[in-house]
Amino acid sequence: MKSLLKLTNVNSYYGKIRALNNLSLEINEGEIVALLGSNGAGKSTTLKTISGLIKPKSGEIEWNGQSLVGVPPHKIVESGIIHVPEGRRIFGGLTITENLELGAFTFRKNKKWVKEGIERSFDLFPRLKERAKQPAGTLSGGEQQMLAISRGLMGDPKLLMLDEPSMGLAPIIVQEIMRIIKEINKQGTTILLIEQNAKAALRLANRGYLIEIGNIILHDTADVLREDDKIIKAYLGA
Amino acid sequence: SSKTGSGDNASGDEILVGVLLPVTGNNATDGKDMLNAMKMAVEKINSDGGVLKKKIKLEVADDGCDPQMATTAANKLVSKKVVAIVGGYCSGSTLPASGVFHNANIPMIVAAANSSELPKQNYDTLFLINGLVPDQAQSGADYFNDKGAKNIAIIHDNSAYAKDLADFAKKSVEENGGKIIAFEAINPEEKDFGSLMTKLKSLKPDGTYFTGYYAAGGLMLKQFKQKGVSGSFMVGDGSYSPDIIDIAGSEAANDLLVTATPTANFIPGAEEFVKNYKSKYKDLSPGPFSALSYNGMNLLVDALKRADSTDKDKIKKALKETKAFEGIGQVIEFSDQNTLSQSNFHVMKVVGGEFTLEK
Amino acid sequence: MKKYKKHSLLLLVIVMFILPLLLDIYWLDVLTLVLFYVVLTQGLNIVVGYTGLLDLGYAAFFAVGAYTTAILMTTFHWSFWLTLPVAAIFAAVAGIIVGTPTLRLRSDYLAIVTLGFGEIVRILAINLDITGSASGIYGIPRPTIGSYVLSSQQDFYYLILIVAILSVLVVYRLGHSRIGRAWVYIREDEDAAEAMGINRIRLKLLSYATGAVIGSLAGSIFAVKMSAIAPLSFSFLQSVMILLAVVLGGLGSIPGVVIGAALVIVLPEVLRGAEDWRYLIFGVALVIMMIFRPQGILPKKYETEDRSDPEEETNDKNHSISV
Amino acid sequence: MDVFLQIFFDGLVIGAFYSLIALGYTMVYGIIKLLNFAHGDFYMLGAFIGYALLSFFTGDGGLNAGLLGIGAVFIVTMIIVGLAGMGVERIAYRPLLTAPRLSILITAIGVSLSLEYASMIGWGASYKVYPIKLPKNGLEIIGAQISFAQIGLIVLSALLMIGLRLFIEKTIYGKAMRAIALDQAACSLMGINVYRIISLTFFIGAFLAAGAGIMSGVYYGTINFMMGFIIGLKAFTAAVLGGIGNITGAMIGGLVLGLVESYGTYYLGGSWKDVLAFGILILFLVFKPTGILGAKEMERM
Amino acid sequence: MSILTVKNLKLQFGGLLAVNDLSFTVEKNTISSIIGPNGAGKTSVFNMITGFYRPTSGEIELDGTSLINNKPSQITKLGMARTFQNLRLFPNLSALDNVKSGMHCRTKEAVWGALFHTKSQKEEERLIDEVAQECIDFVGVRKYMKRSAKNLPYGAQRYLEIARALATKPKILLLDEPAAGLNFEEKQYLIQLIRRIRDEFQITVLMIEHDMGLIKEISEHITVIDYGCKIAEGTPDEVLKNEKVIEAYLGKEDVI
Ligand SMILES: Nc1ncnc2c1ncn2[C@@H]1O[C@H](COP(=O)(O)OP(=O)(O)OP(=O)(O)O)[C@@H](O)[C@H]1O
Ligand SMILES: Nc1ncnc2c1ncn2[C@@H]1O[C@H](COP(=O)(O)OP(=O)(O)OP(=O)(O)O)[C@@H](O)[C@H]1O
Ligand SMILES: CC(C)C[C@H](N)C(=O)O
Ligand SMILES: [Mg+2]
Ligand SMILES: [Mg+2]
Repeated sequence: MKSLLKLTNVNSYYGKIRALNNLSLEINEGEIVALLGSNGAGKSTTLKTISGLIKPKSGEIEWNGQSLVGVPPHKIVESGIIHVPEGRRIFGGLTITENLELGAFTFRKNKKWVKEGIERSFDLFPRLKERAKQPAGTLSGGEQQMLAISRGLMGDPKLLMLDEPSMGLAPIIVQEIMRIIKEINKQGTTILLIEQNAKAALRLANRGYLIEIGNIILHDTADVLREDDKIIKAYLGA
Repeated sequence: SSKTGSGDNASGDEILVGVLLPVTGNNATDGKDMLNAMKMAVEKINSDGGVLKKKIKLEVADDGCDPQMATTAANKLVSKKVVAIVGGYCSGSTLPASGVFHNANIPMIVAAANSSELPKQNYDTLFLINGLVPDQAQSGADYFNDKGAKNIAIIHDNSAYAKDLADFAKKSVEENGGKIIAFEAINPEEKDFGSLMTKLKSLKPDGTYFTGYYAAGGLMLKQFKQKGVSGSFMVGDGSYSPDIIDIAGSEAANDLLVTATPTANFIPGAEEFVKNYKSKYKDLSPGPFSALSYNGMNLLVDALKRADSTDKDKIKKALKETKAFEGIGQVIEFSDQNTLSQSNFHVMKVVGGEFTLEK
Repeated sequence: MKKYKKHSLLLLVIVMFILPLLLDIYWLDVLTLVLFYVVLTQGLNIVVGYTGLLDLGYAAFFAVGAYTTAILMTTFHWSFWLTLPVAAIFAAVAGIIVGTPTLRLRSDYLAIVTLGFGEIVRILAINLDITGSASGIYGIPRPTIGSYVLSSQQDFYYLILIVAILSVLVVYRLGHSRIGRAWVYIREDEDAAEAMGINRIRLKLLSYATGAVIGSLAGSIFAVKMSAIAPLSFSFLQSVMILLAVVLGGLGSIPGVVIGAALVIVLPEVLRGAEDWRYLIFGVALVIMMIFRPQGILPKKYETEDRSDPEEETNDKNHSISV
Repeated sequence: MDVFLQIFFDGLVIGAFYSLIALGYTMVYGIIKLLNFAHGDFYMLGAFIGYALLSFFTGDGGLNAGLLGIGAVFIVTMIIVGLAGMGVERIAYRPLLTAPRLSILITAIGVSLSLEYASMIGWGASYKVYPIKLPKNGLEIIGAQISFAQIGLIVLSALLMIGLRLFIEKTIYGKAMRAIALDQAACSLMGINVYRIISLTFFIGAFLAAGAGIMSGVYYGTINFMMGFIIGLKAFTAAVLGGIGNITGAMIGGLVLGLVESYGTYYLGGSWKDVLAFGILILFLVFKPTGILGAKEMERM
Repeated sequence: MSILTVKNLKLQFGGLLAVNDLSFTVEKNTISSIIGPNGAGKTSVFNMITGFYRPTSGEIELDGTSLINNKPSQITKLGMARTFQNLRLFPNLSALDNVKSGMHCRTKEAVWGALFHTKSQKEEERLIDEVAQECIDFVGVRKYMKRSAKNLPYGAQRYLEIARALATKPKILLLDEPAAGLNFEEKQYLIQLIRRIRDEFQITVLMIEHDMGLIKEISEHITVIDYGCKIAEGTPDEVLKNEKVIEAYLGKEDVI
């Protein structure tokens, strides 16, 4: 297995608040990796650091053998890392279609790609098609999450980082989304997944990391983690 | 009133005289012309040995034609303990400033500002050496009357001076049996008077009198001609500046009428002044209020000599008692209200891009 | 700590009372103007700083106070002191008139509506006879206390100083009350405030009215201090300068806003010597100050506790895109 | 009737100027929610740089620049001022993009003062007379006159409005601009170089304002360093009246404001026209709080 | 006895019928929930009940009083409090100040009292502080009391929003997806908290949730809506077995 992304001793701050504390992790090509941890542990910060929204104070981030430290976010997107952020962050005042088009901003010259991408999104989430011309801000929470994921896919990710994609979704949609994540992965996209729904996440993932106060305190294959006492107590329930 | 700042700055070998003028802002051109003339006067006085065995020194404060700025500037002059003030261009800022000087009992010779509101304050410290607005309005109205122009439009710019002049002009025109067919105001910061000119045009005036300052006056004149409004265009002394011809273009400015006290160029016996001024200031002609400013400074020195002291009350008294002071183009004596007992307004006309004396 | 703060405040007040004895009349005048701005900025601080309503026409309330006092004293020969409550009532009404149509508006629409009101008030002053039209009102009598006539620079300095102290006190007390908190809730999130049972309409109007009353007070004193007032003093630029002082000092922060007032007045005076360069330097200084202190010079702190870890402190400046 | 129509034309001309400036105003507002108080000063800067270039080419006042030369001066000036706009954004606004919105309003005031007084130092405080003048010929329509210059002005601002609108609505850059207005961080996660797009916005805004500035110099004949102030304020009003952030709205707002002022001058007199204009604005906003074309914001709880 | 009655409620956005002829009641002192697919109109129902949206038609009664045409602030004063699906705290204010906002509608001191620090004003301020602290203690975020809301961990922000709602002393509390983003352990805590709110304060709780584990555990009554219409209601056992509900909402797999 080829290592795709590697974080070594990364430290990130919000102003003076330290959010990542010598964090190291590694993602191999073709994997689904789950990132677990309680609120405020630093999961989202990890993703923000990878996608360049936050510049780490120290440490190394390697992507395909190249350093990502100090590279601006739009360049990181171009290199194939796509981050679907927590809280959806869709563009409320723009229509669904426009949101999708912007997802393919790096492919803006390739009209065909954009068009096909939009069609694929509508196949994936027919509900979006019904509302294609509606301002995205009027979508329900779940609909917005669907839009956020498909917008991320528009950028043709090699690594797709999903921050709590099932948050606020109806059970049937969660199943759907988990299925789609699996599907996306099968088609060759590596996935880094943050999930509070640990049961579902570990069912999906090959490996998992447990993060606490900005630091990895446990990592192993999903099967092993599912049996871990600590994980059971805090994340799975007896 | 209290006498703060009563100790004056006449100790040492200098007498400090305050100058209050707009040296920045829209009216800076005229303000600087006035300052130049005052500096010239002071230079001459000092080279002739000064006054009371001391040299005159000017302390300049900028009022920017803004009332609030003027009060601060006035207070600054008071704090410098000047013995007297020469200056005052815009009536709007001279009004509050004169109050500050009155409180400090500092005499002020106003060289240009001439709104009728100024003497109405009844300050014993305030002396006006420009002709007053009512006289100016009268000369404008009379001119129109003489030329048979009965239907008159009046436009002002909502400044203290322009509104005053407009009001008096209205009165004078009506007294002369004329008719005011429009009485309008503009915002001097704006440039487009298209619809106002359309309105004038539809009223077919015999004469239009704009009482504001030259920047707006020039633009208005240009648009007046462009729209082809009937009758002649007249402006007050706030627009008496070569700039108005520049702005309007000499073609549009042809036949422009101005009510004003004549500049040095037209005054017999002022050739010397014009020559000196030009040689001192790189060929720049004296501005419309240069001569008055020159006179104001000399009048003050004359009063200082007569008072033989820098005591404010004595200067006031000496000023009040001025008898037939001979300035360039005017003889100064004060009425009960400390205004000129005789004013000197004329109508000028632009011919071939130059101001000429019309009446 | 708190005691120390109280003492230094007291000291400041004493210094302010002694200062006139040490300053020449020019600097005294500048300082007087600073105090006028302190009052004005406190008033605007309620509206913009606490309630978060962007007001670009605040000078209108200053004008309402000034003209009310001027007219009542010159035309109707009222005593100065009696004009104050009348001016305050007029201003409060004006505040409510401005406030009512703007309640539903978002902040930038609000800005233009207040700007419009400010201009309308100024244009009315220019055009109406009762306000002396363009040349304004002059010859406003001096106020008297018993037989003493307030007329010197010092007299007005002390008068405005007392009003400034009072206005700081008023804003402080309101700010630390249920009302002041409600204003801040509205600023932070109008809908959430409404959900908490806060009647935003009533509180916004109260905010406007309170701000207006404070502004009018400054105006009334301005009228007697200047003894002449003209429409030009109540222009849009005046409103902008007051707002400038509030933001520069730190929105919602009482001491910050006082510093802002001082800077906005004193800086241009200090720069007088730079002549033509004066406003260029002032403009550049504004930009630089904002870049280095985007929250204002002395911003309001809403977190009161000293954190155990001195390293821990939010500082948003380090990352340029908010994430 | 001819007077009524004439006033209409007069109003359209003022309105066209308001519109041109309001376009840039609204665009910058639309993307970073900045009330760019310095925007009117780019108009002033355009007028002055155009003045400097024209004076240089025409040797102080001649009429021998030729149409091509004048066209070149226009373009060059607009580009210079556009770049200046970008520079101002880079220096004075970018460090404050995440600061409270009012802070950046204050920098805008600072920038405005700086531009005005730097121009004053550079070119002097007094009025400058523009070195070229417009031909006066035109058309007469039912007794009302309109010059070709005026027609050109109105047509040009309409064209610019349409072009700008197509740009914002249809191109991916335009969409990126609107997206930046909503969420900058999310934009950079789409691979958008946020700063570059903001820069572009400032360029376009200043570019348009500069064009309006030269046109005003040529049309009215004089310029001075404060000329951007009032018109900036009016353009702001126009932009809000039209629905701030909305391109077509800015255009319509400008024209409506121009017409209101023009008819106001005629029927009520110059002193009251601004009262009328602001009065209508306020009344309008009371009944339609988002301006003529501003979309009702559909905020979800 | 029912505390909240919703009758024939309808809400239209342009062409979109978000809520369609919906009726349900909430019994006093129960913990009830509304579930349904995303976009079914659940939040919209909350928004209508609390006065943020004006229903196209229909009737809403709280304890026999009609709420139609009341402003949100009036409704809160009548005894209804809510939290928001996307947190709506006052971000720059301390946690304590956030919670104090809830007491606004239960106090009355005005300008006069503030200016002169009257005795009753001081007394009231003390009360506000006391109640706010109680609420903060109750949800267990005391350690963040003086920190800005925006800097709190997400979970703490959720609890803080509940504390703020409690400070309005409601008869009924509406929670919009309170468990979203919480992990298993935190959810257990939330369950306790909701129970205590009902048991200790006798506050009726109506919530929207997608977490079936939580619903099963504490909800006594469920209303299911889809496309704005009620498709089922009853106890969790009844509802979660309903075919229609499984098809529209739950799906076949177990993802909890
Ligand atoms: N914008 C911010 N400013 C300051 N501190 C922040 C900011 N965002 C996060 N933090 C802090 O950084 C730490 C890590 O936060 P992060 O969002 O990465 O947690 P998380 O594991 O994603 O939690 P959650 O499950 O709540 O999403 C927390 O202590 C949080 O309070
Ligand atoms: N302000 C609005 N304007 C237009 N449409 C709206 C508005 N608010 C909600 N809607 C629409 O109404 C429908 C119901 O939305 P609502 O938020 O009530 O759903 P929900 O049941 O709460 O969904 P979720 O579980 O995803 O939060 C959605 O299709 C949404 O697009
Ligand atoms: C031009 C001037 C003589 C000044 C003008 N008369 C005024 O009083 O404002
Ligand atoms: Mg997170
Ligand atoms: Mg919802």
